Amino acid sequence: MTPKLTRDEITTTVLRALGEIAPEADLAAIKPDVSFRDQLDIDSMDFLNFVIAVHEALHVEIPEADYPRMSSLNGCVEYLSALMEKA
Amino acid sequence: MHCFAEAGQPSLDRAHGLKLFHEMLRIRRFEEKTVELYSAGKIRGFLHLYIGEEAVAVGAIQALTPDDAIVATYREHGHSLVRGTPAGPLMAELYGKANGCSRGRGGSMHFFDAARRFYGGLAIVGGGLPVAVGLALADKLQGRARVTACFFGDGAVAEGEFHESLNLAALWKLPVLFLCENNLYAMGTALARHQAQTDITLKAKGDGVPGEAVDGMDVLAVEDAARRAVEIVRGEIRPYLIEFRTYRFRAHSMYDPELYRNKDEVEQWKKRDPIVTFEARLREDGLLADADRATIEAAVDAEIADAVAFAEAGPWEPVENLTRDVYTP
Amino acid sequence: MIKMKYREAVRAGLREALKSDPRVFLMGEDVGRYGGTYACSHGLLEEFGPERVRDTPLSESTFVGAGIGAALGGMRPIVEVMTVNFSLLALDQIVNNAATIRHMSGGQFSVPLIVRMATGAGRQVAAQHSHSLEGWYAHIPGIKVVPPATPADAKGMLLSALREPDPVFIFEHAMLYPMEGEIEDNAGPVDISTAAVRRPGTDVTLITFGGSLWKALEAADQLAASGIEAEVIDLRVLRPLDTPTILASVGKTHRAVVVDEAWRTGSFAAEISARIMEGAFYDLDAPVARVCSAEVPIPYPKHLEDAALPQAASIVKTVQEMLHG
Amino acid sequence: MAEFVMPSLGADMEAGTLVAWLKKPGEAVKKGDIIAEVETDKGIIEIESFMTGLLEKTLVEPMTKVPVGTALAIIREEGKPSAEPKSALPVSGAPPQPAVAPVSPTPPAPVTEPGRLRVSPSAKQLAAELGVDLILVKGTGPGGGISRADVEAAAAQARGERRGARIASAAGSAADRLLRMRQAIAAAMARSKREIPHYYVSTTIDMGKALSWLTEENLKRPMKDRLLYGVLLLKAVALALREVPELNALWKGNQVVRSDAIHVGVAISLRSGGLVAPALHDTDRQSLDDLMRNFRDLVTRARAGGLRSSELSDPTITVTSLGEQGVESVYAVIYPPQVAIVGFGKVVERPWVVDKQVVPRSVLTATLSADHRVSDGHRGGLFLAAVDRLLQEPERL
Repeated sequence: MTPKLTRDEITTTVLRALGEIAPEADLAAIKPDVSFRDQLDIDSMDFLNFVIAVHEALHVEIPEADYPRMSSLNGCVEYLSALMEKA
Repeated sequence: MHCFAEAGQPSLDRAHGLKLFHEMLRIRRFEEKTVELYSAGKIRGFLHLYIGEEAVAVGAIQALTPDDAIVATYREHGHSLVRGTPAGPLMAELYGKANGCSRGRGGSMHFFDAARRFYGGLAIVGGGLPVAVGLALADKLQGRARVTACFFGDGAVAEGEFHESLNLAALWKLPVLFLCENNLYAMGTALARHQAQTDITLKAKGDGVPGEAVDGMDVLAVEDAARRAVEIVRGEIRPYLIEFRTYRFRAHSMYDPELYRNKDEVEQWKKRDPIVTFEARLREDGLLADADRATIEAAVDAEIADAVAFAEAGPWEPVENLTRDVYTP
Repeated sequence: MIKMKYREAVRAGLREALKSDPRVFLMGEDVGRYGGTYACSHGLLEEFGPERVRDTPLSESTFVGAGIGAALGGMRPIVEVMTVNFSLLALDQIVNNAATIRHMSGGQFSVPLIVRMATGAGRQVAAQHSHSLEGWYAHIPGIKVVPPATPADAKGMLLSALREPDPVFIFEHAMLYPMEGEIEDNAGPVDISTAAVRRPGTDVTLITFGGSLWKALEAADQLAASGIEAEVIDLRVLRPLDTPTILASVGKTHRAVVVDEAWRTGSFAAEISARIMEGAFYDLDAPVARVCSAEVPIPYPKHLEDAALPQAASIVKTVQEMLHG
Repeated sequence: MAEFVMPSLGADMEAGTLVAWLKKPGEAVKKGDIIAEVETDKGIIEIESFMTGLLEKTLVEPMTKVPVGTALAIIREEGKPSAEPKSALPVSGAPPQPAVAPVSPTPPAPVTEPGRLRVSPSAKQLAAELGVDLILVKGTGPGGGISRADVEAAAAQARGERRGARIASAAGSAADRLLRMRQAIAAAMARSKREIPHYYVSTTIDMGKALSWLTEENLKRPMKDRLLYGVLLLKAVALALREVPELNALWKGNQVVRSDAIHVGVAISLRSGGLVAPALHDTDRQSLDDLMRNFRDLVTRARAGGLRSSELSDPTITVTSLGEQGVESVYAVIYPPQVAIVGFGKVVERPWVVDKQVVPRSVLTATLSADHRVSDGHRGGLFLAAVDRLLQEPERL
């Protein structure tokens, strides 16, 4: 059973993972509903590393098919909190 | 010039006599002033004084022409003065000033004067003899009737270079005048304690160089011997040696406690001070009166005072010139 | 520990040597009646007599050669050549006999000879009396070359040399004789094969020997004030050279400055620099620097002599240029 | 009136011990008289007066050691009033303090071969250990040389740590580094355009089979081992080069030098701007999983500034994929001394005729730029056809 995380905790985890692949990014200024690719200069390799970082931090399996649902901050939080509910 | 009344006892021309006296006194006062300046720390390093041996340089150098050459040792203040290098550049050299006779680079042991063919203060014992042989060789090869006078101490006869140089000069018949200033001590070792054969003229004979021993405390005897020797060397183009038996009244250099000799030996020799004995001789012959003595003394004092002033005023060589005069720094 | 002047330490060594072994005798210019130019044999003539404390004529080649002969003949001579400047006249005996006889004779003969000489400049005695040539001697296979920088080494190295089968050349820097230092009450022989780290450090290694050690230590103190920790190595022995100690230090600090009072070109400092390049190339963070004498006959005036010789200030300047570019 | 001072009695004398006075205050003194005895390291020495006059008073007791120059007594010179005691001799100007003459002449400024890095052996060693790319390091050592401190600073900065090295000055700012890289790229591109006669060929490749095979494969793998399609492209290019080896070569000393090994360089854009193209060694022999792991490692380290310079130096061909940025086709410039470069565009949905039916298919455009001195369009075309064919059987890559 994965301990329930509040939405804020999920958000910080996601931002920290984002910071690892885009060290120069100003995480505070991330617009929650705009896709990461449009705000930050990240490519498919960066996105893969980002998803893996989230997976390691939250111990959740994210199928490749669900990647599109992780393309923005709000998307991530919605998807992950739902995912963790189920787990 | 003075003429000979009969063999051996030259009657003395007044002017020449006063000149010899004046030259010896110049050296004596110059050296005395250097002692004072050394004690005051203005002159540093080593300082080897000529006090007591003045008659040798003064007498011998009279026999040389300006065209002849001199090679001397680290005890060469007197020789430089008599040869004609002004006292100012000599004193400045002792200070290490740039207006010294060697630009201040050499100090007491390394006076040089190209214009007067004075090839230095060479300070390694015996180091000057081979150089003198070479100068004479050059003269012979270029057909110049010149003499090279080489001054050295009794210590040098212990060096291989003494025998090697005399032999080569004799073998190749070179115009070298070897002048040994035997002051009985090689620094702290008496002649008899470092030479089995103490008669230096006999050593020279063994190497094929004729010679004679002369009382180095009698300036006239020195001059007479030197003139005869120069006749042989220049006339017959072959080497000759004179052993001047003389004595230094002060330590080998500044200073040593002189443990190697006793006081009364020094006192005995001081009784034969070349300046004191020659002054008495001049007065006996009516050639020197108190007035002359006073004028000479005043002239010497002035010369020495000017020399000190010249040295004091001299500039130090700028550090940027450190590697000047070095062919391949 | 007691305080003792360098020259007194040499005299203590000479006395102990003469007392400990009847085969030992001292020979050299003015070592007897005069008590030694630098007063190192003061009083020894009175104590041991003219047979064993022998004044020699100024015949360097011959009395060094005679020292070699006496050593071959079963004695243990200590020959004092007044200064390295006069030893040039004896170089033939040293290079062609002292250093060579064991090898040339197929190992039949050994030459247990000690030769001591003063070296170095700094007393305004001008070019012919101010040479630093210990590096020449360290070039010669067959002899040991030791420049003691402290009173303890000055005495100890002399005693250790007595037990060596072949010639040992001891170079005593003329400026060190009046220097006072600490020494054990009855200090005995010391090692004469390895270097010593006189001051540990991490940022640069100062490698030196003999008289220059004290300038290097002074420089190290000045550098410490500006946050640079210099390690100071006293080589103690030029031949054989303790290369491992040098390489270990350079491996740690990655920078080396060699201080040697000889002239730069062909100096012993050049040899040390070559060995560092050969043995610690990949540890080097900057070219090895050398602080040596300006290539000029040592001038008489103090300000020129000081400018010509290595000084603490020029060592500090060299290190700062090395670190800050 | 004059001071009688402790005289300097020898080259190495700094002080002396007054042993005894041989004249008492009030006694007359003549120039040259011995008035005292002093002990030095060499023994007892008699000291003379250089003045004639009256010994007024002594200032130092026997058996006291004083430095040279210390006043020992006052002598009133004959005929001179007892004025202020002055040193008997005029004082000449002190010699100039020697400016610290540069004892060791600085070595002549070394002429470094253009493009060759001036870096100390120890710094090169450290860079290898810390994985710092020397091209990105600004040298602060003498003559711009790179020192250990510069490497440490670069490594620290890459890790985002702000560890001020005690001695090292901070490495140049990021802007400097970017500028230097821009200059390096500019020089290479200009030379390429100047020297290499490029020709270009391109083709559109059906990616359908490859992408669906990839989805299947990724389901079987844990998250961090999932493959990106770029890896399939790299392997296809590598294998195709076995069929058209002249594209896998270098142009040196105006002749082509074939390379047995196939090291495909991958163009990676850096976060701060700029580009590097590190090599994947022996690309053709690596499994897809190896390729993915190495490719990921390369990208991560390149973006952390931690590439080993050896990885940069020996790609035999380069692949650039700007598909990420939504570009359909790429006409790239060859990296000298390589002789070819392959560009892959974005994967797009296009109407595609299969068995005379028009169906939607995922396709991308592959472009080859090649050096006409080494190969010609015909060979270039064969290469692209091979890549296309290989991508149709992804399971054999």
